[in-house]
Amino acid sequence: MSRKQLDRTLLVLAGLAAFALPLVVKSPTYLQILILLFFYAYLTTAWNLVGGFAGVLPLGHSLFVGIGAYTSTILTLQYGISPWIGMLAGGLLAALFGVIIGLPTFRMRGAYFCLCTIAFAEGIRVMVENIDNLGPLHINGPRGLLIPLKDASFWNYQFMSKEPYYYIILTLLVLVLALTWCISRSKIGYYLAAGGEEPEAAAALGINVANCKLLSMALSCFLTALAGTFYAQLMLYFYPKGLMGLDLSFEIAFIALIGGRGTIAGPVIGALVLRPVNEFTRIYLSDMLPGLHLVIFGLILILVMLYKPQGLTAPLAAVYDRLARKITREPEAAGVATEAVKGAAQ
Amino acid sequence: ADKTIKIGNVEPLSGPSASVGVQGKQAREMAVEEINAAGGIKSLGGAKLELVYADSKSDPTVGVTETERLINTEKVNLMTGCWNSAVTYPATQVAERYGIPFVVPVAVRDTITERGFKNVFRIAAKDSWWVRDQFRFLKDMQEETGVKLKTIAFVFENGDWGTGFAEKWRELAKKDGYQIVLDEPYPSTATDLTPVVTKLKSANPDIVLLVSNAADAILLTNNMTEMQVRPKVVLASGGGHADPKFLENTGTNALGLFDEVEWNTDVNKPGAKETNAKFKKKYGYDLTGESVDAYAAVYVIADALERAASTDPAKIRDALATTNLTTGPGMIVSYDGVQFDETGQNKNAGIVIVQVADVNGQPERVTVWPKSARRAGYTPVFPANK
Amino acid sequence: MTAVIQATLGGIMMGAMYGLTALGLTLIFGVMKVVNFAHGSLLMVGMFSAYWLIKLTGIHPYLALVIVPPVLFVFGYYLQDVVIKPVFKAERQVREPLTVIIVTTGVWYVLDNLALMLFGAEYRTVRTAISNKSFALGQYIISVPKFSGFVVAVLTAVGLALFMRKTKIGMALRATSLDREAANLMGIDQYKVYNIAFGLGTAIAGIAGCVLIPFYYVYPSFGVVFDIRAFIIVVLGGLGSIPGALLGGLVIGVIESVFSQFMASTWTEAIIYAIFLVILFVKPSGFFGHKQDW
Amino acid sequence: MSNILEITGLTKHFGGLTAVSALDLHIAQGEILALIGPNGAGKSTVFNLVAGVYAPSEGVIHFKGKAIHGQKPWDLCRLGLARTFQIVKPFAGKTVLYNIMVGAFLHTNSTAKAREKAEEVMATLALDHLRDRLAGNLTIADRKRLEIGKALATDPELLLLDEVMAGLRPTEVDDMIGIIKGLRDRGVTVFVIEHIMRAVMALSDRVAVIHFGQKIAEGTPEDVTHDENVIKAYLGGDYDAA
Amino acid sequence: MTLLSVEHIDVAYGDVQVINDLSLTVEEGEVVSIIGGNGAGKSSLLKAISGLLPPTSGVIRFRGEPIQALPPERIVERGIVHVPEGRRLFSLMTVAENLEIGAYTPRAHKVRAKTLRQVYELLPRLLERQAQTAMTLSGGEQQMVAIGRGLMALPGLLMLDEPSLGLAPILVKSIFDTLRKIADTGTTVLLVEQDVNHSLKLSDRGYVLEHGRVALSGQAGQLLENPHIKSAYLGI
Ligand SMILES: Nc1ncnc2c1ncn2[C@@H]1O[C@H](COP(=O)(O)OP(=O)(O)OP(=O)(O)O)[C@@H](O)[C@H]1O
Ligand SMILES: Nc1ncnc2c1ncn2[C@@H]1O[C@H](COP(=O)(O)OP(=O)(O)OP(=O)(O)O)[C@@H](O)[C@H]1O
Ligand SMILES: [Mg+2]
Ligand SMILES: [Mg+2]
Repeated sequence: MSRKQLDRTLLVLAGLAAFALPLVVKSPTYLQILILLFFYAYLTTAWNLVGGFAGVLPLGHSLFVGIGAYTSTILTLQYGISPWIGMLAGGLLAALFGVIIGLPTFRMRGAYFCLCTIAFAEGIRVMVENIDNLGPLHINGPRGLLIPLKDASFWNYQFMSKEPYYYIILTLLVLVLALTWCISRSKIGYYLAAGGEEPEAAAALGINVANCKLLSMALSCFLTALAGTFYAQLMLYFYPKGLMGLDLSFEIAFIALIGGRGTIAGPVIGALVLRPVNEFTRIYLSDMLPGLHLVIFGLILILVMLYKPQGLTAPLAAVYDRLARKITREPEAAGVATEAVKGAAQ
Repeated sequence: ADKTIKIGNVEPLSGPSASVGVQGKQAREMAVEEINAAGGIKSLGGAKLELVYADSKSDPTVGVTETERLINTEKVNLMTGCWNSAVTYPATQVAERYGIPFVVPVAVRDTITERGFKNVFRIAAKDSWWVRDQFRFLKDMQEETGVKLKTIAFVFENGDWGTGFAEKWRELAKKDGYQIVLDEPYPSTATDLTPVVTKLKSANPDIVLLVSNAADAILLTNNMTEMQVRPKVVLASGGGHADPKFLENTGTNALGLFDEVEWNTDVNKPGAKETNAKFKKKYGYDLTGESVDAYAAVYVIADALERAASTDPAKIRDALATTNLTTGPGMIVSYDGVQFDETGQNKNAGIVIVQVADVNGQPERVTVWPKSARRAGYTPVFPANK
Repeated sequence: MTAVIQATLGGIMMGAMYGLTALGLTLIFGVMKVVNFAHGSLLMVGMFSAYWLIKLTGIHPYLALVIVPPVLFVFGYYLQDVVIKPVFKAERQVREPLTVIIVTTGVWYVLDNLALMLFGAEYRTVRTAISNKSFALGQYIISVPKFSGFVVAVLTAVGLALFMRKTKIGMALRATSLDREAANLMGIDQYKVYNIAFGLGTAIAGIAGCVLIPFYYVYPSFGVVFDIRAFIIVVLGGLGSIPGALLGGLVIGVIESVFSQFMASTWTEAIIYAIFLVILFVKPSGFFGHKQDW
Repeated sequence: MSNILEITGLTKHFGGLTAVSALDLHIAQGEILALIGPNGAGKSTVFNLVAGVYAPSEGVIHFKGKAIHGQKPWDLCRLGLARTFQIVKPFAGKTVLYNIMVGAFLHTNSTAKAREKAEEVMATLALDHLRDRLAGNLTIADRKRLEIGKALATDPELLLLDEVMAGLRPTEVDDMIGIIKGLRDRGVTVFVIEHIMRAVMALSDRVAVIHFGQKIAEGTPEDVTHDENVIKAYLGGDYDAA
Repeated sequence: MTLLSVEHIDVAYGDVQVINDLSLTVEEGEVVSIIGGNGAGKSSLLKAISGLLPPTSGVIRFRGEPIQALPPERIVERGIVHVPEGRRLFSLMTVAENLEIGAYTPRAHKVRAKTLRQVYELLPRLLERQAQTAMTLSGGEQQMVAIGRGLMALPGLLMLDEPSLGLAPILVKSIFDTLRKIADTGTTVLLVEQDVNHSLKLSDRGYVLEHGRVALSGQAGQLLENPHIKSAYLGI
């Protein structure tokens, strides 16, 4: 078996396993945990288009989750439009917002950019909390929106069991991963990385850095908003502070950094590590001593950064390469995984 | 073998509302200990109650996830929680979907019991009742004292709870002919409330109605003293003003304040004093309206289980629906008892109004309204400030 | 008009408090090029230290000013030395190591929740000799604890600025912030400088704690509220700029206070964000920031 | 021979400082022109103006007969104008190959074609053996070569090289001279800034000297190195032209 | 007396070893040049000596004591001063402040006023510019500040990495004149330079580095005459 074949086989197997998982995992609780895991992996992958490949650190992406959730829910509640259509509408609106926010902020670098995105997201969240009605649209201020139970159907985006939600988010995740993969090895991927690292040098090579970043921002925001609709339909309830607050934005960034920013597998690996930690420490520790689970969560963040500052993807890829080389008996071949990490890593 | 009945509990045990979450948790624990010590659920062969906690962090998403987990994995027989209306609202929807009875001790938003759900029961009053009674109180007191109050100001946290109250205040103020001179929401995370107090000073209302969480209640009260803002009546809506730490942190600044609560330590109910004393000994602070409701909720559940004689959720639900509990250790509540209407709302839930007064040199909450519940020998200071 | 002037006075004093909380953040950023997300938690630690000291010993809150900041300096010094430094060492090639941001966030979670475990969630205030005292300036009322807080904030900012210009350690801090490797070659131990910067930032949080506690409350997750405010202020003033932090704080405080006289105070928060963004588009590096920093 | 680049009356102020003042320059198609002058004379600023990093305060720049002043760097690059930076700006976290491919994408959307082009450029510049090294780990001289590689991958007609030989030892300078002459033979016009006189002498067809933003001499390398003003301002008294 | 002796050191960036088993010595009062091709490891050698890039094996002795395990700040204290490639001034500080920082170690701090006077004497240009922000200086002036800053630390051994890089010929000359003067005060100098002609003329001895190893060493005069050096480094 050649190395390429091995990689492909494993990838396909992993995909199949993910799709077959609900056959084994029957408990809605664990399915829910998996759904949220994929949800976060998806969000982080979408974030990665800007935060990883364009080399800036946006910390306000919950804003776009909010835009997605509000758009589709308001359209459903007030106009009876299917959330599936609302999902696209929300995506487009979020892309527009992304461009509007990107225009001024992409001039900035480093910490300024990061803090400005926080300010934008928080500012808009505060506005939403102040608005009960925006023209004909009922936003309901700080109370948020509740989606009443409806007949379970695909068109209504409501289901009696967890499996349909599972498959929807898994499909979204696979698609966004594939998209990222394509982007990272295409012209736009190279341009984004170049512009992120040395904007002046990139401009001198014919790259309109601002446009590239705006494009990636629009795409990232579009994709993020899709997940917003998904979340609204999964929970059937959301409110500004919870959905658009900083916690969500931060968690996305944590997952990316723990997994490995700017790598394709990073968001998935990050979510695989952090989500269960998050869920299980809360489940098992929160009634022992309030706060203990968050202390542990904080310690894990610190420890991972201490020992693997570039995230967990690179070391895992190296391990995989070593194993794969043994299996395929190709002593010299440069590891595909390592190369993928190297190529995309910031 | 001893059977146990699992009661799922979603509460804010960390994050911004952790303090109330912990109060509710401790009240429940005490009730469960008492019930188990008294032999558990007799109709189920002395089955013991067991509380299974989950932390909502005041986050609805987590609340929903945890409710599902408690139902599916922990296999709880019924649920209680979640204090925050914002969490209770979607969490009860989950329970409804699974057909698990959900007893809500507190979470005041009206709509929680107005969605046609079969499995949701609320012990505490809902917000329209709270507001209704605030205006009744104002009217009664003006009649009683002959003082006429004309202008009114609303100051409230801009969350779910405050805005819900404010909506109803506006209606009733109009109906009762008050002139609204200030209608001021403030962010519950505000770092500084002096601007609000400055505004209040220039509006100079007769009456101020408040909805505040713990921190802002303290800040507002202290700032008002500092800025010498002295409306004739300041009437709060429990929550932060009823927090056990409130008086400790405001001291004499709170004197004269009226507060609407579900319960007060001087409530004239058999066993109330003793229960409070026991609780205080155990945890170091007084019971509050919220914790009494949580405490009562456990007794309501025990009563329903006793009558259902089954752990089948549907049977428990039916038993809950026909609850009519007026006596027993849990009924230290300020109102007559617990009886649910067809929406699942406790029909009897009622509210008292207390005034912070100087009793033997210590600020203390004294029940003043309804008049029937007023502490003997106390004359409300109305208007509070001259 | 009276209300506006009263509101302005209030805004200036509260703004100075914001400035003081931002000061430590901007100092740490200036030297280490790291946004310290744990800053709010350090403020919380400062508040709790002042709280317990005053509560247990009953000393005057201003006496606490002599005790709490040095203790917090030591705390910050070793926090950086033990927890953050190793990450820095691993990432020494990077100008703005994001991993350190994550570490500070981890520190934030740990500190806040340790406080929760130790002290419980309730809100605490101490009633001190000066709590709720106020004096009249003509028709305007000025709160004594806030006024002294204002004075302390200004003195701290001036003192810190002088320290950075005039002392040898201050020079070392500035040199390290400009080029840490070159500073190292001059005989400056960069990690010790980071320890000192972090210690100073923490000590300033301790000062803020001492002046806030007479009129404010503390609880474990108290820092978050001030955190975001402090972020806005340091960006507004120019990341790393000491006068910028104070000025930014005053601007925010006054805007917040004065605008809320004309609209619901929930909106002032939105207004602050809006003004912040406008200023930033006009002058992306803030009032006193250096363009080449970015 | 037509002029590929024509600069007339070019002036640039930075606040109160005039970095470039009323400068006239032209480069013929296929020529190698060297721009020399003391440190801070305004040479790099001239490059930045031509490449569109700054807009001129006054004056016009024509490239291939079209006025280009005020256009953005990326547009100019598409027109066929590429440059290197005196303070090198590699994409430090990426490999040498990746760096050059970024340039090579200018005329193609296909990753395979860009890779091919990059391989070709690396061969020209003898960078092959470094293809998988991270650019941030190269020595200064290699980074300078990489800088040329990135620019060359965009297939420029006019190449602006800002001190690409600083830090090379004399033999390496000679190699570089060979490379640059090779480029010229392939039809690329080259505009260099250089302090290493050995290179300037060997390489350039014509030399322009600026001092305080103004042109003080222009001509063949020999003429210029014997110019009084140039010796005084730039070369120093005992400079020996050999 | 042997001031510095480097004994069999290896230096690596991560997995990439750039210096192999390298040894050299510098005597008190000498000027020693290190020459070598691009990437030969000259800068890495200086970094290893100054502690920025500790060697993975081998010993470095200064005045007889091993220093290879010390951090940079301790090595400066002992008197090894490294003026790095690319000047690395504190851009937003004034010339005077840059010089002041140079005298950071306690040893140099005590006598900084006197040293400062000497530096200004040696580099009068800096006195004129003392209040100017370093960032706004011309390239040559910046290089002078970098050298002056190094002198402020009272070097027992002054190591300069490519001080003439990117300077106009007229400035190259004046930099080498300055170095001459510094050497004449008795300061020991270890010089890394591409301008082999200039640097060997200034030096007593020289080492030629190739691929992280010493390929050749000897008296500067002899090296200048060496045919290999002539063809490979002087291009004659
Ligand atoms: N962006 C800028 N802002 C302000 N001043 C600048 C800017 N860029 C250059 N200068 C100033 O303009 C003058 C010319 O600088 P330039 O970089 O063009 O010099 P140079 O001739 O390339 O020098 P060198 O040979 O040292 O590279 C210098 O005094 C420099 O400080
Ligand atoms: N930070 C780094 N990480 C990894 N490798 C590096 C790093 N810096 C330099 N190298 C490598 O170390 C080797 C020696 O580099 P060094 O800078 O010491 O050479 P040099 O002799 O000073 O060359 P130059 O004349 O170009 O300055 C080179 O192969 C270079 O690519
Ligand atoms: Mg230049
Ligand atoms: Mg070197």
